[in-house]
Amino acid sequence: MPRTILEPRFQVEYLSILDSEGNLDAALDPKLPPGDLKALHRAMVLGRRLDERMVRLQRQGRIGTFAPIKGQEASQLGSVFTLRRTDWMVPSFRETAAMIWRGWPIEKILLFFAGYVEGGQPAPDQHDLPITVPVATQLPHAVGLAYAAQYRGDDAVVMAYFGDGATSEGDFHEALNFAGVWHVPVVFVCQNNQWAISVPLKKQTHSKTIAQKALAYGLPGIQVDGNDVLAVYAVAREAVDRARAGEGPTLIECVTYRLGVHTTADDPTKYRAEEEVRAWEQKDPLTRFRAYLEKKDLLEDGLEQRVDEEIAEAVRRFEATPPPDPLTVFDHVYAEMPPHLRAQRDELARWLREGAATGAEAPETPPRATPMRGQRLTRR
Amino acid sequence: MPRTILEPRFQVEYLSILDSEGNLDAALDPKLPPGDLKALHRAMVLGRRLDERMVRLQRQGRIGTFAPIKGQEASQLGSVFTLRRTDWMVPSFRETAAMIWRGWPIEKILLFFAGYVEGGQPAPDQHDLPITVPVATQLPHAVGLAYAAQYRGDDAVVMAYFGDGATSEGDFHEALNFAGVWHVPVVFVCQNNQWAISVPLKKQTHSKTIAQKALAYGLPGIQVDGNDVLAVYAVAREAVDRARAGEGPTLIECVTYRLGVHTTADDPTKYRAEEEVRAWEQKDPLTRFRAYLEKKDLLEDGLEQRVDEEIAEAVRRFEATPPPDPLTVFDHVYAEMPPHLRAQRDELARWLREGAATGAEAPETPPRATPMRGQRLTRR
Amino acid sequence: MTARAMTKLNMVKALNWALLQEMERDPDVLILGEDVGVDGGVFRVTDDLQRKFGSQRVIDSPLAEAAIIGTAVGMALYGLKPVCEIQFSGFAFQCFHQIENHAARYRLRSQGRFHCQMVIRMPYGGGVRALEHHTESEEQFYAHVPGLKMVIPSGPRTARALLTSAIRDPDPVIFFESKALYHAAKEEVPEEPETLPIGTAQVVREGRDLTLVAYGAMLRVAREAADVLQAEDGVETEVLDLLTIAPLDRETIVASVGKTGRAVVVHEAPRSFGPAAEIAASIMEGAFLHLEAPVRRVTANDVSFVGFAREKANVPDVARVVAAARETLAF
Amino acid sequence: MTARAMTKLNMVKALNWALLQEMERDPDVLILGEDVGVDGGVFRVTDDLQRKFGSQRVIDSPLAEAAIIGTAVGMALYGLKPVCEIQFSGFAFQCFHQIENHAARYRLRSQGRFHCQMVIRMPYGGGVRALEHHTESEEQFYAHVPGLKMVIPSGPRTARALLTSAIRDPDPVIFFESKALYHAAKEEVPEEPETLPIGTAQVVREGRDLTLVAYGAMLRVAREAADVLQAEDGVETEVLDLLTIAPLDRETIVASVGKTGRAVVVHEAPRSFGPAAEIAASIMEGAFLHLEAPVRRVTANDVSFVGFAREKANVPDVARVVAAARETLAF
Ligand SMILES: Cc1ncc(C[n+]2csc(CCOP(=O)(O)OP(=O)(O)O)c2C)c(N)n1
Ligand SMILES: Cc1ncc(C[n+]2csc(CCOP(=O)(O)OP(=O)(O)O)c2C)c(N)n1
Ligand SMILES: [Mg+2]
Ligand SMILES: [Mg+2]
Repeated sequence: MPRTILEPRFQVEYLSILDSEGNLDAALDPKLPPGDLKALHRAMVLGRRLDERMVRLQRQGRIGTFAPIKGQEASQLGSVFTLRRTDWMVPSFRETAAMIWRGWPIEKILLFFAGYVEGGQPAPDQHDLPITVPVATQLPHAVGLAYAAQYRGDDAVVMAYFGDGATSEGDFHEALNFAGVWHVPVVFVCQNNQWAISVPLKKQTHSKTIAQKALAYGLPGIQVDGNDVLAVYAVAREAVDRARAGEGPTLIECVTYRLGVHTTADDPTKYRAEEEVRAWEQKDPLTRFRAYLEKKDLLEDGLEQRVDEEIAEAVRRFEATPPPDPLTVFDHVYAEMPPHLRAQRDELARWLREGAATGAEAPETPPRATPMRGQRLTRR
Repeated sequence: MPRTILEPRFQVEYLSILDSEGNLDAALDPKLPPGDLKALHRAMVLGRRLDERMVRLQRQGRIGTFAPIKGQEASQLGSVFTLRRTDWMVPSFRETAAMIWRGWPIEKILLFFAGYVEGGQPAPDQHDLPITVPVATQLPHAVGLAYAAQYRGDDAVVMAYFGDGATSEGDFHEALNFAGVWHVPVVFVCQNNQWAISVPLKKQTHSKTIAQKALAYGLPGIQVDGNDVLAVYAVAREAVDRARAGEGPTLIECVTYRLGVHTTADDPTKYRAEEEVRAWEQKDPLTRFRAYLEKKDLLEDGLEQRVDEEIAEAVRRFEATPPPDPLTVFDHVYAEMPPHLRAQRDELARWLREGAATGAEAPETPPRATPMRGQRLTRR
Repeated sequence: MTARAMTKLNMVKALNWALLQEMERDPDVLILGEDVGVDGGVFRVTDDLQRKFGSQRVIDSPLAEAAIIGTAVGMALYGLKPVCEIQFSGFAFQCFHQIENHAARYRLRSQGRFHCQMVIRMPYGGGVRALEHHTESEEQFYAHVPGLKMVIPSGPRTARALLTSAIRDPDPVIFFESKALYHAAKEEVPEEPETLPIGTAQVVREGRDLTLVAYGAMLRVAREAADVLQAEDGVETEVLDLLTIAPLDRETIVASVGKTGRAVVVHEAPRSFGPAAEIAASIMEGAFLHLEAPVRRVTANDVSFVGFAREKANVPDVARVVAAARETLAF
Repeated sequence: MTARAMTKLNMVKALNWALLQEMERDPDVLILGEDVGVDGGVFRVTDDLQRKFGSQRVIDSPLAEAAIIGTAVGMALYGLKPVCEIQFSGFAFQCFHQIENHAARYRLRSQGRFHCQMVIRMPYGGGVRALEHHTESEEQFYAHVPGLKMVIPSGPRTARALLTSAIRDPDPVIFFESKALYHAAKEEVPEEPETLPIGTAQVVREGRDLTLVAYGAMLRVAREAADVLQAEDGVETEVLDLLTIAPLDRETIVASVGKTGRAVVVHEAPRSFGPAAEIAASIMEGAFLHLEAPVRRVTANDVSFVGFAREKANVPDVARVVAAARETLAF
C-alpha cells in the first residue's frame, strides 16, 4: 500500500579513528597535544592496573563485591576528558577510571567497596555524584543538574554514564525525554559493553543500535568505537561543546566490551563463549592506544611501575583507615537528628559501651569477613 | 567531521485515505463491504451521542468525572474494528466507543463512572481488560497477554490504547522494548489527541512524531490520519494481520484531536485557543465519514434516533441499579477472605445493622452527591 | 502572638499563597509537575504562578512521575529547592524508587556533601467522588522511609504554615493535601508568612478522659466526635492534630495518653500495617502503665479501592469514632 | 506424618526444587526475570531450569523491573502463573506501581473476572557484605497493600513448602528470600512436594514466660536467644515463626501472648512504621488484659543504609534480643 514518507528521514552516524593496529585516520585526527595524549594514556593504564589490584583485594576479602572496568578504559576516559572541573560527572557503578580522573582518591573508592559509607562522600568542591547502584536511576538526576545549571546561568555541562542494559529501564526513557523537551546541557554516555550481567544486547532490545534510541526524543544520537579513545574523545568533545553552546543534549553510544566479570560475584563462563572474549581482547583499547603512542614516540618509560606505586600507596592509606564508628550513621539521615534517631543512637551507644561487660557479642568493626555468600567465587 | 552513516536509515510513513470533504483516494481504498461501513458509522454515531449524554449525566451529578471521547471516534473504531472477539482489547480510560464495540453494555460503563466497582467487571467470555486509570501502566499488561497467547499457541492479537502523554511514561518504553525483544502479537494504538490535559505535544516530547518512537525498539511505527476512519482501519488491519502472522508488534500513531474537555473536571479554555479547536472541528471524523457514506448512498435514515433510544434504555437500566451493598467489597480482595477481612466485614455489617438504631449517620448509598469538589465546573 | 493582619482563605488559596511568598522570597524555589503551569494544577494550587514567575520556574513537565522526582533530585543536588507536584498520590508509586532510593538517601550516601531540599506535594484521600487511584491514603509508605519527612495539614492555616516550613526545610518533605479539605472551609490566615515546626503535633482540644489522635481530613471528624462525646456523654476528649506523621511526635502523644489513659487513632489509610499501628505501639512503649484500655484504631478497611458509591461506608466518620471512643471508655 | 524420603538441601537448592517440581506439575507456571535463564539467577535459585524448560518458559528479560511485573500481570490475566524474580528487593520500587496499582487490584477491579496468580520472588536483607540497595528489608511496604500476600520463609524446608504454596495460591504473593539464609544451613526436605498454609504462623518452640516473634533470618536469632534465656535465666520462651507477614496470623500471636503475657518482636526492617508496630498493636488489641509488659521491638535503626562495615551494629543480634527479653521479663 503506497504511503507518504515523513520528512526528515533519520540516520545514525558511526565514528572510528584508530584502527585495531593503532593506525590513525588522519582526516579525523582530533589533534590532541602530546601532553593530553600522555595524560589520557596514563589514566587508562591506572584504570587497568587498579582494576587488577581491586580484583585481588576482593579475592582476599579486603574489599567487597565491585564491578571491574577492564576493556572500558577508552570509553570512560575519552569522554570524561572533555569535562571541565566545574562540569558535572554522574557515574553509574562501573566508572572507576572516570572517577579517578575526576579527582576521587583511590582510597576513597576502596573504602566504598569495603562497605564504608565514607567512600561515597565527594570532596566539597567536587562536582561529581557518588556511585549509583540502581541501574539508570541517575539519569534524571543528570538532567536536573543540567536544568539547574541552565536556570542559574552557569555554563556547566553534565555528563552521565550508564550501560546498555540501563537503556531498558523507564528512567532512561524519561530522562532523555525530559532532556529533549528542556533542551539542557547534558551528554548521555552509554557504555555498550554488549552484556548486562548474562543478558546480551540482542535480548536487551530489538533495536540494532543504542544510538538510534535518541530518535525517539528528537535528539542526536551517535555511535562510536568505544575502544578507540580518540574517537570517543572526538565525539564527546563535540557533544560537550554543543551542550555548552546551548545546543542541547546528545546520546553517545560507545561500542565496547566488558573483558572481565560483571562483578566479582559473577561467573561469565556460564553465559558467554571464551572465543567472544578472545576476539574482543584483540581490540583492547590499551593495546591500540599504546601502539599509536609508540608510533608517535610518546610512550613513557616506567609508567606501569609509577602507577603501581601510586596504587600501592593508596592501598596503604586505605588499610590504615580506623575501624568505622557505628554511631556516625545517624548523623546524615536528616540535617538535624530527630528525637527518635537520637534515642536509637543513645541506645546503640549504651550498647557499644556496655555490650562487652555483659558478655554480648560486640558489633563487628573492621570489614574482614568472607566474600559475599550466595554468589560463587568466579574463575575469571 | 565526516562519519560513516549506519544502515539501515530510518523512515516513518503516513497514511490518509479520505480527505476532509470525504473524498476517497481510490488507490488506497481498503474496500470494506457496505455492511461494515454502516456498522462502523453506527458505532461512531453511538460513541458521539453517548458522549454527549454522559456529559449531561455528569453535569446533573448522576455520574462522576469521566473522559469524553469527542473527536476520537475514528481512531478508536477504525482500529478496534479489526479485532476478533477472541482477540484482546486493552483500554486506557478514554475508549468508551471502542469498549462498546467490544460488547461492554452502556449501563456498565455508566455504573463505572457512577463509582460502582461493578462497572469494571468484564463479562466471563469477554477478552477485554477493564479501564486503566494510571497512564501507560496497561501497556506491559498488553505485552504479557500477547506473550501468553503466543506461549499457549493461540492466535489471538492484543490491541492496546493510550494517549500522546502516555508515551512519556517509563511503562510505555519498557512495554515497547519487551514487545520488540519478545516479538509478540501486540498492536500499540496511540491516540495522539495533541494534549495531555493542559500539556501540548511539543512540551511532551521533542520528537516530531510519536510514530518514530518505534525506531528505538526496532519496531515499525506508522502515523495515520486519526480522523479518517478508513485510514485508521487500513493501518490497523495491516498491523493486526502482521501480528497474527507472527510478524511482531507495531506502533500506530493516530493523529487526532480531543474536541472536548480532558475530563468533566477540566476547563480547556484555560490552556488552549478556541481557534485551534475550531480548526480541528473542520476535520471532525464523523462529518467526513458521513460525507463519504452519503456519496456512496449508505446513510441510514433515523440512525441518530435509534442510537438515542438505545442509550436512553441503557440509562434507564443504569438508573434502576439497586443501591450498592458496601459489604461486597470484601469479596474480591482475595480468592478467599482472610480472617482480618472477615472481621472487618462483620464489624461493618454490624454497623450497618445497628447504625440507624444508635442514631449514627448511615453510610451513603446511592451516588447522588455534588460533583467532584476541588475541581471547577467547566464551560465547554 | 501580636495582632496581625489576617485574610480568610480556603486551603487551595492558602497553599497557593505559601508558594507565592516563598518564591518571592527565594529565587531557588521552583515548581515542577504535570499541568502546574498554564493550567495552575488540576486543583489550582499553583494557579497564576507561571504567569508571575515564568515557565522556567513553574515548569509544565512531561507526563512522567519518576522523571519529575528524579530531575528534582538533580536540581536539589545543585542547590535549587524544587517543589514537585504529583497530580494525585495514587500516581506516586511510579516515582517511589526515586523517592526512596534517592531523595531520601543522598544526604547519607554523600555523607552530607549533598542533600535534597525538596517538597513533594500530592493531593490524597477521598471525599470527591473520584475514580480509582484518586481516593487512597498512602502516607504509611512514606512514613516508613528513613530520611523523609511526611506532613499532612488539617486546614488552610496549618497548610500554609507547614508548606512554608517544608519549603525551607533542608530535608525532603512529602506533603499530603486532603482533596476533601481543599474547599471544605476557610480560615483566617496571617498576611505575613508563618511557619510551623515539622515534627510537632498540636493539642487542638484539651481533655483528660480520652485522647483522639488524627490528622488531615480526619481531624474534623475527631473534633466533631469530641463535641458529641462532650455533649452526650460529658466526656472530656483531648484531640491531637499530628500534622507531621514522620518523624512522629511521640512525646506529645505519650504525654497526652499518660494523662488520659485511653486513646483512639483515626485515619483514612487501610488499617493493617498502617500509621495507627505505629502510634499504638509507641503509646504502649511510652505510656504502658497509664493505659486503661487498648488503643483503638478507627481506619479504612483493608481494601484497596471501594468506588465512591461505597466510599462513605469505608472511611471513618463521626459516628464510628464516637462508638469506638465509647467502647474504649467502657473497657 | 508418614515416613518420607528426605534430602538434605540448602535454601537455594530447596527453592530451586520447588520451582522445578511446580513447573513439571503445571505447564502454566513460568519464570521471568533478569538473568534467571542462562545464568540461573545471580543467586542460582533458578539454576538449570532454562535448560530443562526452554527459554520461552524461563525468560531472561530485559533490565526493567516494572515491565517484568507488568508483563507478568498480563500473563496472569491470561491464565498463566508467572514466577517473577526481582534481582534484589532494593530494586523493586521500580515496579511498585505495577504491584500496588495492578497485581494487587485486578481481582477487585474486575470483580473476580480476572486475578493475578503470580509470585514475585526477591532476595532481601543483609549479611552478605553487599552494597547499598542490596541489604535492606522492605517487607512493610508490601504488607500494607490490600490484595497482596507477603511471605518470608526461615530456612530450606519452609522455603520449599511456602514457595510451592505461593505458586499454587490464586493471589499475588510477594516472596522474600533472606540472602543470609541462602547457604546458611541445610535441612531435611521431603522428596514429595510439600506445602504450608499461607497466613499461618508456626510455634517453633513452646514456652510460657515470654513470646518471641520473628521471621526470615531473624528466626535463628530468636531461637538462639531462647536458648540463652533457657540456659542462663531458666526462662521458657515461646518462639513464633511468622512465615506469612500479611495476612498476619493474629490468632496464633495473640494466643501465645495471651499465655505468656510478654512479647518481643524482632525484624531487620527499620523500626518506625515497621512490621513490629502492627504486631504490637495487634497484641494490644487481642491480649490487652494479659499483657504484663509493653511489647518490645528489636529492629534495625531508622537509617536507610549503613554500609556493610557497620551492618552488624545496625541489625538485631542474639545479645540484643536477650537483653530486650530480660528487660521485658523484669518490667
Ligand atoms: C534497577 C536495578 N535493577 C537491577 C540491578 C542489578 N544489576 C546490577 S548491574 C546490572 C546489569 C547492568 O547492565 P548494564 O546497564 O549493561 O551495565 P554494565 O553492568 O554492563 O556496566 C544489573 C541487572 C540494579 N543494580 N538496579
Ligand atoms: C501515572 C498517571 N499520572 C497522572 C495521571 C493523571 N492524568 C490522567 S489523564 C492525564 C493526561 C493523559 O494524557 P494522554 O496520555 O495524552 O491521554 P488523553 O487524556 O489525551 O487521552 C493525566 C496527567 C494519571 N492518570 N496517571
Ligand atoms: Mg552492559
Ligand atoms: Mg492526549
